[in-house]
Amino acid sequence: MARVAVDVVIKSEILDPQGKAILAALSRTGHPGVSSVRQGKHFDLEVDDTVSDGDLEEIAAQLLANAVIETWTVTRLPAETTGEGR
Amino acid sequence: MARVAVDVVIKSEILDPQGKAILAALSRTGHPGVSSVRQGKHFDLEVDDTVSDGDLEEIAAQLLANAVIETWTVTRLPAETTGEGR
Amino acid sequence: MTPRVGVITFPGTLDDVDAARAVRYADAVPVPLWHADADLKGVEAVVVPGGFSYGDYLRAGAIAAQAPVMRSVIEAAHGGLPVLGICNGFQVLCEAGLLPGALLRNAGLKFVCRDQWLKAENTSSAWTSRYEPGAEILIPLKNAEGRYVAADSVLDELEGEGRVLFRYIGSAGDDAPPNPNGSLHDIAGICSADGRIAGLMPHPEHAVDPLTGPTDDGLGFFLSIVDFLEGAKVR
Amino acid sequence: MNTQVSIVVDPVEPDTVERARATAGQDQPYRELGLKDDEYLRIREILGRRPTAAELAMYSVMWSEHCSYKSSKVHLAYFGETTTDEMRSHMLAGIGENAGVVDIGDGWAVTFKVESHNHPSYVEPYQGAATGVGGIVRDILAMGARPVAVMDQLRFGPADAPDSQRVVPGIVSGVGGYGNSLGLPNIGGEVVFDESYAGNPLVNAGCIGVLRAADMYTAHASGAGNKVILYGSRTGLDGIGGVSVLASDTFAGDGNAGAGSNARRKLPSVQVGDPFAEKVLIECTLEVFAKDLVVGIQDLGGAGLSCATSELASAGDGGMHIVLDLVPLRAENMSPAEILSSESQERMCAVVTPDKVDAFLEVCAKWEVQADVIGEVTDSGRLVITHHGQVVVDVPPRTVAHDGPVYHRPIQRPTGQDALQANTSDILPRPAPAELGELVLKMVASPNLCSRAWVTDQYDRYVRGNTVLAQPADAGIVRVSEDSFRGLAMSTDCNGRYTMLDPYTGAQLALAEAYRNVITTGATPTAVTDCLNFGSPEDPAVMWQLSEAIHGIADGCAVLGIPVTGGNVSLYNQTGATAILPTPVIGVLGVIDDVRRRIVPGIGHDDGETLILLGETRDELDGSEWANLIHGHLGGLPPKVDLEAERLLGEILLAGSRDGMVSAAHDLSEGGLAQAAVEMCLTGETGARLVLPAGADPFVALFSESSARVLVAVPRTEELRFTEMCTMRRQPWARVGVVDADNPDGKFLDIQDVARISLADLRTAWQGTLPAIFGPAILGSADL
Ligand SMILES: Nc1ncnc2c1ncn2[C@@H]1O[C@H](COP(=O)(O)OP(=O)(O)O)[C@@H](O)[C@H]1O
Ligand SMILES: [Mg+2]
Repeated sequence: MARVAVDVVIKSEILDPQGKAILAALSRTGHPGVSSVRQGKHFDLEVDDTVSDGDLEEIAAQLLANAVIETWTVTRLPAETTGEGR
Repeated sequence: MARVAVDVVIKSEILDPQGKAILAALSRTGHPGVSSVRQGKHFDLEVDDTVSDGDLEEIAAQLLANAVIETWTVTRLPAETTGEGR
Repeated sequence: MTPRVGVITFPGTLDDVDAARAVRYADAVPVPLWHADADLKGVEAVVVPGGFSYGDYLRAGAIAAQAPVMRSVIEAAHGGLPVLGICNGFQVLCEAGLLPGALLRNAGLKFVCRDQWLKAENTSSAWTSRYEPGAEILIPLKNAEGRYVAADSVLDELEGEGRVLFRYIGSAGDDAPPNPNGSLHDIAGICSADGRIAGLMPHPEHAVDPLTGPTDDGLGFFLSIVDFLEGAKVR
Repeated sequence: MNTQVSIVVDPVEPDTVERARATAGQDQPYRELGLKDDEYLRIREILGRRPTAAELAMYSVMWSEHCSYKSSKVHLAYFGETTTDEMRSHMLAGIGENAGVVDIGDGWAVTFKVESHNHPSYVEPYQGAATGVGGIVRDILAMGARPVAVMDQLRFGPADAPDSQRVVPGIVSGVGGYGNSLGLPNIGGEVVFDESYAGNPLVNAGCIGVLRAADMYTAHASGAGNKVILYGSRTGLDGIGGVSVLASDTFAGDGNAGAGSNARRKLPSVQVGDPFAEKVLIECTLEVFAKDLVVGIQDLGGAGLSCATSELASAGDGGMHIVLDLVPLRAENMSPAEILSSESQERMCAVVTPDKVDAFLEVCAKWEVQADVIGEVTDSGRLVITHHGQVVVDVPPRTVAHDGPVYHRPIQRPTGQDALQANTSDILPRPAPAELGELVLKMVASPNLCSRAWVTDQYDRYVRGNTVLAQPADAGIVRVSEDSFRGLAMSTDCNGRYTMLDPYTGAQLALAEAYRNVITTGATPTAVTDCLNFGSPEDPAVMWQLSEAIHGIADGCAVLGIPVTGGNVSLYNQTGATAILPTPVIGVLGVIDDVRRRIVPGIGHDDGETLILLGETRDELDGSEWANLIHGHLGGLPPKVDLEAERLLGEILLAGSRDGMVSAAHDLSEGGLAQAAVEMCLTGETGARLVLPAGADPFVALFSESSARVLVAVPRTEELRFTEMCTMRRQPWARVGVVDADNPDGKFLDIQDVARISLADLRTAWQGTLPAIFGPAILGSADL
C-alpha cells in the first residue's frame, strides 16, 4: 500500500474563475498580501505495489485531469503522512 | 513573494461521492491496484512577506476550508517550484 | 403596520425576485438588502435567497457568509431576528454558523431540478406554523450541492429537539429515489433551537402560484412568518 | 517560413504600420490564419501596403467563414427578398443586427436568437457548451433586452457510442452549469442521436430577451468624442491558438519570446467560462441601460475586440481610436494581435458620451465589474489602434467588418440523391398486429423518443418565476413580466433525416414542426430564427443542401406569413469527408395574450374527455424513427408538408384555447400517434383508451409521421361545439379515444384490438433509457 497525491491545476494561461473569486474575497476581508490564487483539485489515492508510476501518470492524464485545460503533478507520499492537518 | 499550497480534504468519515465515482471508473478501466480515492481541493497562493503563517492558517480556516467537514494542510513552497506537471 | 421582510442580494443571487414576490403574496413588504451594505433597514425578518453567490466556486455560500450584510444578519439573528435561508441561503447560514452542519455535492454529482415531495416535521417554527404536522407538500428542488451532512451528535440533537423542518419523501412523476441528493436522515430543512432561524434546500418561493410553479404549497413559509411577526400566533 | 529575420527579430520593435510600409516584402503567415492568396492580396490592395501583424489578425478572423458568412451570404439574401412589408410590420430589427427584435404589443418587444458552438464543444464539451450559452446571452443583452430564458439544441453520435460518454454528460452539464448560474430558466430544446454527429456534435444555444419597444439598442458608435468603454472580464490568451503564429513569426529568433510564442502555439483555442462574471455583467448592463448611459453597445464574442471595434465603428460615424495599452490584461506582454483576437469571455464594449462616463464607471464599480475607457469615436473614417504609442492598426473599419469576400460556391445536387430517394421504406418488413404493443414499448424507449428528463432535470426551469410551460411541453412559455399575463412561446425543431432526403421539404418540415409546437400551446407564431448547421461549403453537394434549405425556409415563412428575423450559419460540420445530416434548426417565436389559457400537454383534466386527432394520416414512414430504429434505414421521401394545413390547425387551436374547448394537446412528430398518446398519458399521469379509425392499418395509424397533426383532449361538454367548428372550417378530424382517468384496475394506455400497456411499464421504458446509458442523475442514499 502506498499513498499518492495528485494535484490538478488549470493551465496558467487559462482563466481560473474560482481563484479570481477567492482573491476578490480575500482582498475584501483584509488580506491584501495575497496577490494570486489558483484553485485546483487534490486527490488522495491509495494504491498497491502493482501500480507503477506509468500507471499513475495514465490515471492522472485520463481520469483525474482534463489535459485540454489542466496540468497535474503526481507525488508518492511517505507511508505515514496522513495528508490531513488535524 | 512566496508560493503557498493549501490542500483541503473532506473528513474521512464523510462520504465522498466524487472519489467513489472515480474509483469505480478506475476499476472499469482496468486499474484494480487503486484501492481508495478521495477528492479534495488544491490552492496555489502567491503571497508577499507581510503574510505570516498565522495569516495563512486564518485564510485556510476562515475561507478555504470548512472545519465542519474538511481538514487542511498549508505548505510554503520553495520559490522555484511551479506546481505544474508540464 | 404590515411586516417588512428583507431579501438579500449578493452578486450571483438569482432567486431574490422570487423571494420578494413570495413575501408580497403573503401581504408583507419585501425590502431589498445589498450584500455590501451592513444596514438591515429595520426589517423584522430576513430571507437569504437562492442562487450562486459570488459564483459559489469555492464552497457554496462560503464567500457570502463573510459579506458585510451577513455580519449584521448574524448579529441580529443572535438577537432573535427571524432568518430563512433557501438553497444557497441555507448554505450561507451553515457557512455563517447560524445553522449546524453543511451542504455538500449531491450524491448523484449532478445539478437536479425537479418537483419534490416533502413531509412537514416541525410545524411550530417561526417559518412553518401554517403547515399541519405530517403535511405533504410539493415544491421545486434545484441545486447541485444539497446533501445535508452533520456529525452524528448534531443529528441526534436536531432529531431530539425536533428541529428537522421537512424531510424528502419523493418526486413527482418518476421512479427516482425519494431522497434526491443523499442528505442524512432525508433532511430537507432544519431550524435553530428557538425556531427562528430556518434553512431549506428546496424552493418554497417557486411554489406560490400554480401558474408558474407545481403548486402554491410554498406560500405557507411566508404566511407563517407574517403570522409570527404580527404575533397573531401564540407560540 | 523564411521571414526577414534581420528586421523582425527584435521584440522591442513591434509590427507597426510604419514598419509594414518599410518591409513591404515581408512574408506573412496568412495561410496559417486561413486567408486565401487572393484575400490576402485584397487586404494589401485596401491598405496600399502589407497589413501589420495586428491588421492581419483582424482581417483573417473577420473574413473567416464564421464571421463573414462568405459562403452563405448570397443564399441568405433570399430571406430578405421573400419578406414582404406586411411580414416586416412587427419587426424592429432584423437580419444583420446582433439579434432580431419583434414588437409584441403593449409596448413590449422581444429579441431571440439561436447560435452554434459546435466545434469548441467537441474539443472541450463542458466549457464549449457553457461558453456557447454565454455568447448567445450577451448577444441578446446587447440589444438592450433582459434575457428571460434559454434553450439548447443538442445533437450527438449514437447514445451508446463510447465517445458519447465523454461528450453528452459534459455538454449537458456545461449548458446547465452556465445557464443555471445566470438565473435564466431553460424552457426547451432538442436532443437527437445520429451516427453522422459522432465526430461532430451540434451544440446550438438559444436565448430570448424582453425589452420595452422604445428602449432598443444597436451596435453603433456615433458622435465623435464619445468614449469607448471595455467592461467585464480581463483580456487573456483565451482562444487565440491560431493567432499565435503571428507572435512566433514576428518574434522569430528571439529566445524568450520564441519560447513563449511556441508555448502559445500550443494554446488550446478553448475558453473557460465564468458564469458569475456574466451574471454580474448582465445586471450591470441592464442598470446602465435603465440609467440611459450608453449610445451604442456590442458584445464581445468570436473575434473579440477585432469584431467589436470594427463593427461599432463601421455602424457609426466610421471612425474610432483605440489605445491597446488601456485594455486590462490577464496575461503578460500580449502582442497587439493577441489582444485584438482574444476571445476571453464575459466582456462588453459600450460607447458613452463623455458626460456620462463617470456615471457608467460608478455602476460598474457597484457590481465590481472592471471597466476602462480604451478609446474614443472619431470622424476620421478610420479605425486607428495604437500600442506603446505606435500605430499598429489603421484601416477603414467597413473593410474589416462588412466588405469581406463573398463566394459563389459551386452547387451540385448529389449524384446519389435520386438513388437515396428511390430507396423507399416500402421494402421494409412491417410488424404483424400482434407485435404492435411490443413495438410501442420499444419505440418509446429509443434514444430519440425517450424522456429527456435526464437532460432537462439538470436545468433550472423555475428561476425568476415567469415560466408557465417548460419540458415536457411542445413549446416553452414565459410571461414577459410579472405584472402582465402576456407571454412568449418558443420551440425549435429539425429532423436532419428528412432534410437529408429532401433539403427543401425537410427544412419546411422543421419550420412546420416548430410552428405546430407553438400553436399546440395556444400561442400565435410571430417570428422565426434559424441556426443552419451544415457540412463543408467547399463540397458542392453541401452547398446544394444549404441553398435548398434556405429556399424552403423562406418560401415556407412566406406561406405562414411570419418573417425570419435572424439566424446563424455553422459550416464545416463533418468528420473527414462525411458531412453531418443537413441540420437547419428552426426556432419559432409565438405570443400568447394571456398565459392562463395556455394548453398543457398532459391529459387528466377530466375523466371521459374525448381524444380527437386533428389532421390527416397518410402512409408516410420514409425517414421515420421506426425505419431508423428497427431497420437502420434512411431513404425515400420525407412526409408531405402542407403549411396551409398547419396554419388552419393554428386557427383551430387558438379558438379551442380561447373558448376553453381544448383541455390538453400534443403535436405529432417523430414516432407518430403512438408516441404522442404515450407522452400525453405519462405527462398527465392518466390512462387513455385509443380506438383507431375503422379500416385504418393500425401500424400506419400508430407510427406514420404525417405532418400537420395534433392530438387534443376535449371536454365532453365542448365536443360537439369543437367538432362542428372543425367541420365548418374544413379541418380534418377523427375521434380516436377517450381519457380513462378512473379505471378501477389501474392506469393503462389501452389501444383497442392492439395492446393494453400499463403506464408503469410505459414510464419505465420511456424514462429508463438515458439514465441507463449515462448514469442516474439522482443517487439515493441507498446507492451510496
Ligand atoms: N436539450 C434540451 N434542453 C431543454 N429542453 C429540452 C431539450 N431536449 C428536449 N427538451 C424538451 O423536452 C420536451 C420533449 O422534447 P421533444 O420530444 O423534442 O419535443 P417535440 O417533439 O415536441 O419537439 C420538449 O419540451 C423539449 O423542449
Ligand atoms: Mg412537439
